[in-house]
Amino acid sequence: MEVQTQTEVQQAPFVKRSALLYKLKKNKLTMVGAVILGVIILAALFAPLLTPYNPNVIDAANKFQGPSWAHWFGTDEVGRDIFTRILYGARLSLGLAIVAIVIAAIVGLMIGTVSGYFGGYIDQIIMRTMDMILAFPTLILAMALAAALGPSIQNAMIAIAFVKIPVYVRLARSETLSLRESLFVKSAQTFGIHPFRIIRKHIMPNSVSPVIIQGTLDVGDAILLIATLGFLGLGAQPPAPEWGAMISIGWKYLLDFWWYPTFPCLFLFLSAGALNLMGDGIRDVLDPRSSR
Amino acid sequence: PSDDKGDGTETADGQGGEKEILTVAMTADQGTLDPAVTMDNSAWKITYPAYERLVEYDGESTEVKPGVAKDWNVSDDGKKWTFTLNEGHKFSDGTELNAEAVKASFERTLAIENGPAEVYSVISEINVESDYVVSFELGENFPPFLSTLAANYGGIVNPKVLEHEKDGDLGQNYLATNTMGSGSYELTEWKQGEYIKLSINKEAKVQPSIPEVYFRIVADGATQRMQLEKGEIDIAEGIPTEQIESVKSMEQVELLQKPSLLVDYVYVNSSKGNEALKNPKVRQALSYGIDYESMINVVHQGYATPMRGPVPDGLWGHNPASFQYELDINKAKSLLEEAGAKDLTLTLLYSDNKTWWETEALTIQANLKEIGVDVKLNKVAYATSREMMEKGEFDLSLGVWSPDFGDPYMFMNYWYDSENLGLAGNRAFYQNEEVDKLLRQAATSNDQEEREALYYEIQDIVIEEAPYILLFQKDFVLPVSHSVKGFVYNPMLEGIYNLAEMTKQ
Amino acid sequence: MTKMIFKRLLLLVFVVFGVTLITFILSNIIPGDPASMMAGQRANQETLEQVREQLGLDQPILTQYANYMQGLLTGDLGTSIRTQKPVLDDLIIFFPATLELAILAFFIAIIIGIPLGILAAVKKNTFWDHASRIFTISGISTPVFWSGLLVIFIFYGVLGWFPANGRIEMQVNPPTHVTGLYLLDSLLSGDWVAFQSSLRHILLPAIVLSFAQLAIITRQVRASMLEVLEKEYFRTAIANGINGPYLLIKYGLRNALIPTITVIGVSFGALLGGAVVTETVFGWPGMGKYVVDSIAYLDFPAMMGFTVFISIGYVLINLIVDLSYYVLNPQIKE
Amino acid sequence: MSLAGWKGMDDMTMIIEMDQVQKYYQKGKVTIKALNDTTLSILEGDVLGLVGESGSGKSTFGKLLIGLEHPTGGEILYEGNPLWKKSKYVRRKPGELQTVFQDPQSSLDPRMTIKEIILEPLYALSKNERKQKGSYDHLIKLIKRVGLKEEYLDRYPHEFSGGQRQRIAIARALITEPSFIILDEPTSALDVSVQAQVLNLLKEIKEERGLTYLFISHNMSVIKYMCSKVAVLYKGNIVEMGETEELFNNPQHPYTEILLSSLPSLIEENEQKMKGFAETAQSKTENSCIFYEKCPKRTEKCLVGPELELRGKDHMVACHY
Amino acid sequence: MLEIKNLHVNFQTFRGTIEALKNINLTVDEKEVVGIVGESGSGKSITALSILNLLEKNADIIDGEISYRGENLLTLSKKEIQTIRGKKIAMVFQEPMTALHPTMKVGEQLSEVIRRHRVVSKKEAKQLMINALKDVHIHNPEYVAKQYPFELSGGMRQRIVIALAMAAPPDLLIADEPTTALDVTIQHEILQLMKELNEKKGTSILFITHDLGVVSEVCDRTIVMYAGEVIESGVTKEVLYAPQHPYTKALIEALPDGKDANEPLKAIHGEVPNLMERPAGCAFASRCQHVMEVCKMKQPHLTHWQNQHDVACWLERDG
Ligand SMILES: Nc1ncnc2c1ncn2[C@@H]1O[C@H](COP(=O)(O)OP(=O)(O)OP(=O)(O)O)[C@@H](O)[C@H]1O
Ligand SMILES: Nc1ncnc2c1ncn2[C@@H]1O[C@H](COP(=O)(O)OP(=O)(O)OP(=O)(O)O)[C@@H](O)[C@H]1O
Ligand SMILES: [Mg+2]
Ligand SMILES: [Mg+2]
Ligand code: NI
Repeated sequence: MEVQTQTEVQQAPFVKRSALLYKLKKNKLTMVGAVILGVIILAALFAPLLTPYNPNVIDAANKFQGPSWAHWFGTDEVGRDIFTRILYGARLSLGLAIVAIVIAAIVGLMIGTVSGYFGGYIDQIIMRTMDMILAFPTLILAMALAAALGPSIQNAMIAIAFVKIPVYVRLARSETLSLRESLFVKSAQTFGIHPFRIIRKHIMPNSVSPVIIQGTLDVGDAILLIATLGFLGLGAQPPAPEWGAMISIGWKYLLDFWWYPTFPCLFLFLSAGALNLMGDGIRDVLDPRSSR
Repeated sequence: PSDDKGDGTETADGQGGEKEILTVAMTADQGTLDPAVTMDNSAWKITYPAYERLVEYDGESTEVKPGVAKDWNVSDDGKKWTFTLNEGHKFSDGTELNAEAVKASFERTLAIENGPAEVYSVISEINVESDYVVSFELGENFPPFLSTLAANYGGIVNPKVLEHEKDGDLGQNYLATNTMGSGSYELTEWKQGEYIKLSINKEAKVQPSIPEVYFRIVADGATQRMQLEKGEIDIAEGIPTEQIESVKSMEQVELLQKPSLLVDYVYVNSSKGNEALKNPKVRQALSYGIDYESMINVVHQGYATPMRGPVPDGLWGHNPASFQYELDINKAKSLLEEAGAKDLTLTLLYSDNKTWWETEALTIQANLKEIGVDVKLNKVAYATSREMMEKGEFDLSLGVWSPDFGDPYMFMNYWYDSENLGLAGNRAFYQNEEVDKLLRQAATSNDQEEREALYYEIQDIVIEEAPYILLFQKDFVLPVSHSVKGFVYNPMLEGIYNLAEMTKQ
Repeated sequence: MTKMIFKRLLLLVFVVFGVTLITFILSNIIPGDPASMMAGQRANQETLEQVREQLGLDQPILTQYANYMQGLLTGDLGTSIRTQKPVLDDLIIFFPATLELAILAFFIAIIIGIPLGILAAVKKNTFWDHASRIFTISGISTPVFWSGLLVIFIFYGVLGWFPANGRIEMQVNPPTHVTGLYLLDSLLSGDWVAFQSSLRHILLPAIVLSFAQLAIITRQVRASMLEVLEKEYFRTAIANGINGPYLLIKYGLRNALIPTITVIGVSFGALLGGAVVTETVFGWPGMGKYVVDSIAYLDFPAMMGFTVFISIGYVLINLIVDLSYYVLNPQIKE
Repeated sequence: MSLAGWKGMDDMTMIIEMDQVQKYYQKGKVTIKALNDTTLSILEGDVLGLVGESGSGKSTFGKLLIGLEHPTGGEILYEGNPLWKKSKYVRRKPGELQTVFQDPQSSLDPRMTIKEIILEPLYALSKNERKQKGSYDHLIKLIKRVGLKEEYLDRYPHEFSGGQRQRIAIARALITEPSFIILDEPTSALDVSVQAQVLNLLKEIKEERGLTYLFISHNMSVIKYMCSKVAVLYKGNIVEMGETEELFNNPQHPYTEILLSSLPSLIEENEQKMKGFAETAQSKTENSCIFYEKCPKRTEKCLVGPELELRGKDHMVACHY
Repeated sequence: MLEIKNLHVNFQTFRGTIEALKNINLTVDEKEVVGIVGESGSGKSITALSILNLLEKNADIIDGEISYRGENLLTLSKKEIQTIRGKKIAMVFQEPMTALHPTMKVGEQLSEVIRRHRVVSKKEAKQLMINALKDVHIHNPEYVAKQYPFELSGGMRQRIVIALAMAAPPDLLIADEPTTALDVTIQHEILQLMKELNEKKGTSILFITHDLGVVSEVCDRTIVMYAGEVIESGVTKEVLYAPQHPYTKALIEALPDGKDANEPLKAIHGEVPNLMERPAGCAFASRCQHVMEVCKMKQPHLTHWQNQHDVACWLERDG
């Protein structure tokens, strides 16, 4: 065949990307999830317009007010408006948790696929290290990180990402072990493709599904973890509004002032559910077989 | 075994209704129970009824009455205390409690060199004068000595404890989970994390009326509440003040409310913190900046009493005429202005050790904002907060304090003596030579009236200097079932039950 | 295979060594002085020094570590600073309770989660799928303290069907100690009363604890099942007349199980150390509370002992998980 | 054993030399000899046909060459250099050696579009080469030649018929312009017309660039049409090999004879002509001829296995008769 | 026995609708062996899959009827069709590697299918399984039964897939290119086996292949498909030796059998039409050597030509 110098064919053609978008749009549940999450995020961004209260200013005279027109979701133990705190808290809780989990999932996916693909010593070293991370009490790790890096929200995020990594590593690795033996990976090997490209192009896309599922489920957990770290002085310091903290302080009041822990819980549920819907949707879209 | 029919209310671990059993719900399990080791007030509720002391607190007062010792006297220089013992007190295995046993017990405590040994470090020698007379030689005059003997670590341990000695631990390991005393009760079963069971000590001089007492661990306040309502427990220790209202409406439950000696205060770091805090005017301004009334309402739903001077109401040495700061924003502002402290930003250290601290911190933050002081909350892990307190790495810090023995020494000398900087007690890092001098004088006099006068004098000074913001005295609030009678609250023995005198119907 | 197991067990030593070393270093980074926690509320400088010396905290950190490791080799995990008791004794008391709770919770999560996941996959985007999603997501996103308290309120407070607290009725003698797991022990010794009592006590906390795992298992099974359902061999099986549970389990689940088992392995380990909240809410005398208290107290020996326990547990569980890969997919080579 | 006949032509370079190559699979106590003491060479420009019973080790042969399995024993040289060094595969210049797998479906990444799949091997090449060979025109030309269409490029493998997938695999093997291609049943899933198209293409390319093929197939007419030399495998052993003409016209080994006669063809109606295996199977012994079990011509003598020996020009047979 | 009437199948993709099958009509009578040949991608497998209702999820059967012994398979409930699958109608899939459960031993897979369709004990099933493996000429069946699919050669897998389909044995066997991976000797044996099944047990066979040699060997009747349509059908001998449609003719000419190795094979030039935009007229028009004006305008329908021989072509033919 004669050779022509021509522009190289684009690897990620426009068609493919628009196909993904098309599929995402057609997936109703994904859209439901996206809308719920979008509303929460928008509400968080425009919180000052939506509520007349300041999330941090206390109003002792109005503590433990039940839901009413003035306070939709009631007030807390120092009289702050819970609705307001939920909206402002979304910025912190949801944002931090999602970023932490995304970091953990991406790093975990990379480490896990590499570990599973190469096997041998690399695998042993990586996996035993993961065993170690898993075996640590999260609290010790967080406290130590706080001490070493200094307490800040970013560090809380790093701490959470760090302790969450091993799960993703193990998940990605388990899939990789099977994929490594599949003929299409083997055939890529026979072409002489660089192992990292094989991992990136063949292993990762095919092992990402359980990672996505786990990731969307982990966000709720991460929000609660942020709260735990907050209590230990790592992470958001009071009075910053934060869902996890609202829930873990508020739960003691469940029997008397049910609205206090319940509404933050409800928002946690809504966001976790929305993320999960989106996660399932993304899984579907990435699977070329489910074309509708 | 109880019946397991599953027919509703009574099937749950129901022994609350039974006459022979008293059930107390406590929020956490105990650590070691060795009186020579533990400094933890909550362990006392188990050990206090299991051991006897030379002297005991008298009813509701913080004064002492005879215990094992029927009388005592002190030498003029205050350095020699001699006790004459009652005969017939026996340990649970029948061993007699005599002067030898008292000597052995205290020597053991001193040898173990733990917290309690420090309290008794003034003791230089213990002598058995006769079978029932024992004397203590002190290294220096220490008037509160008598009071310390009524505390938990004054509990007299059976000398046979040494039979359980392992690796030279003087029986510490054994006593950690067992009792060997002459009190009315002895520990008969301890299921870690679940409950501790006390049964009557057959050899005890006073035979109580309730045969078995269970201390159940129910960490969750709401659960305690439900259990109390169902009569499954008789006394609920762990119901937070926010939930107390609902207990009031329970028919079969009585709510005890007494002022306690637990003081809630803010350390204002007077020498190691923010420069501005070195100026007494700034500290006064802070004290003027707090809305005490609303603080009590917000933080404890009103279950607390405002302070008057550092010595709490209920302890001798308390001066009802002391000055107490009140909210006065203008005054505070002008004081700050005088001191030239503008745009003051202070950190407020606290941890999650006390559940109400968060609310308290928020309230202080809001209050001080009114007088133009910016407060940055710094919440850390408890252990970290202790280290920071020891080192003085804070501007303001939340804290609570309660006395180990019934003497104003517990407040005055600990809080204000510059020898005790840091965790030891002077957590405001307050240094005043005159105060030091007066404090030491008060600590070495044996004349209570003279001491009281000295403490009054010192109180006036330190109230003026304001190294601590004195917030309130927390009330002791305890829901007790109507079926339980005879409980007497002694502020020195908070969380401890006079089980020997209590009855159940 | 045996060789591999052996190798992994050897590496266990390495892991334990590493974990303890890092815990040791980390816990020394954490500001706070265990002596200050132990010496009592108002310890002065002198007492602190004394206590430090007693605990050996005045020695260089490496010496401390060496001493610790020396003890470890002889099975001595040191003495807890907080409880003043040998750490091993404490853990032996608390571990079985946590283990029992975790195992039952897992049992529940698996029994419900796997069929639910299969159902959701087979009936994708139908009522069943959505119902299972709402159920599982609410399980994972309602924190245990919330759901736990609610469950106690309903089943103890209102209905009175179950006890709120503890492991067994105080008047019921626990079964003869064999494994430390009451349910198992009472069955072994034929102690029906103890069995009933402990079952009634464990059920609520186990169910609440299983919620989070349930969600993870269900969602993972669903996702992997969807993948398998599209496979050609699955279609072949249908064409050959295979149907019903056999088809779904042997042809479907079996090949969907690897990621599920992986998350189960990881979270089972996490459960052992992380059931703190459940244990607190239900007054369950387990290890979780012990550890959190120890950490708050900077009780190094207790923290270390716990870490050693957990790391051994993790390595063993993950070893089993890894071995299961070879069974589930014989093509995977060692 | 002598390789004289095969090594004779000094003027031609040897691409592959195999010496006593074995591949055993161990499963528990049983050893499967997928390939047994195989010795042969492939000359540049050859099209070596590999035929034989199903399960006789043909695919294994190919796998050894591309590094998917490592030999249990023996040596394989590629252009004079050993392919395997201490059970580590030494990769040749990327893109030089390509394969079309027997199982096209599972050799295609289900999450890649056809375009990505076909271009994938280029990523082993230098950037320049990739630009050249991956140009759009080049790609389109190639897929047209294997009978695919431009609009297929954005589809995923599962959207194709078996034959279409096979053609994708072929296109993928051709994109790097390799010099040696292992084709494992490349046309078995193709209909005759496309088969013709693909065979023509393979032939053309070979002519154009002097390629070498290892052509595994069971379709004797295809082998006859495509190959210059043929080796017949039976249970992991080469029982006969030689020039195609010679072998087809003058089969020496009874198994080859059976193979050739059982060809279903609609040109000649040959049902009756077909030669069969022995009526009764005889279990073979350790040393016996590999075909002893089913050989219609077996005798006592065959209980001691024959060696591969030269019969006529370049024609080797392992049979006593 | 099996009658497909007017079957239309579309695939929905986000690029558009692919008309994969258009107006398929075919019948298989009792005890008959019918072959389907045709270009790759012409819809042979899709036809087979529609019979058992096993099409991919993005497929729509928009029209038509598939009746098996009078029952319309397309309207059956999931449960009802499942009783037919494997037992009454079984199928050999085209790609043997992916058609087998990758992590189950092949013997186990086979015995389970046997147990599904015959009332036998586990032990008997195992024996039957060994016999079935022997039937498809697996040497050493006891051993192979314990292997996983990835440990087998392509041909062995294919034979296992065949054994699976014949386990019942079914009344109708749909074999989608069942012998592609087999060497000629074994292919011959397998074909014999199928013939035997057909003759002794009366199993009808729908045999999909592109190997015209095989068709001539086993099929009673042959159907030729092109671009999702049937373009010629009739008794095998007639279709192969007297092909009427230009496409059939071209197919036969493309065979390499006996061709000179130096001459290129006669492939059909041009390409299959895009199934998303079918041409108005005959689908083969663009590649046909005898194309006429009418071919481009109007689609020819399958019309009877002579004794059972139907053709869809506008060309004049005698008879
Ligand atoms: N899931 C799908 N989505 C879109 N198009 C599909 C799908 N499955 C098959 N097709 C298309 O349908 C057409 C018919 O496919 P089919 O598998 O029936 O071909 P075939 O006649 O069996 O060919 P071969 O002989 O190559 O196996 C092909 O053009 C194919 O691309
Ligand atoms: N991974 C493996 N483990 C065990 N045995 C194997 C493995 N791979 C192949 N075999 C065995 O090796 C032998 C040769 O297999 P191979 O795939 O080379 O056959 P083949 O000649 O290509 O046959 P076909 O024409 O059927 O594809 C077979 O008996 C097979 O069972
Ligand atoms: Mg093969
Ligand atoms: Mg097909
Ligand atoms: Ni030789």
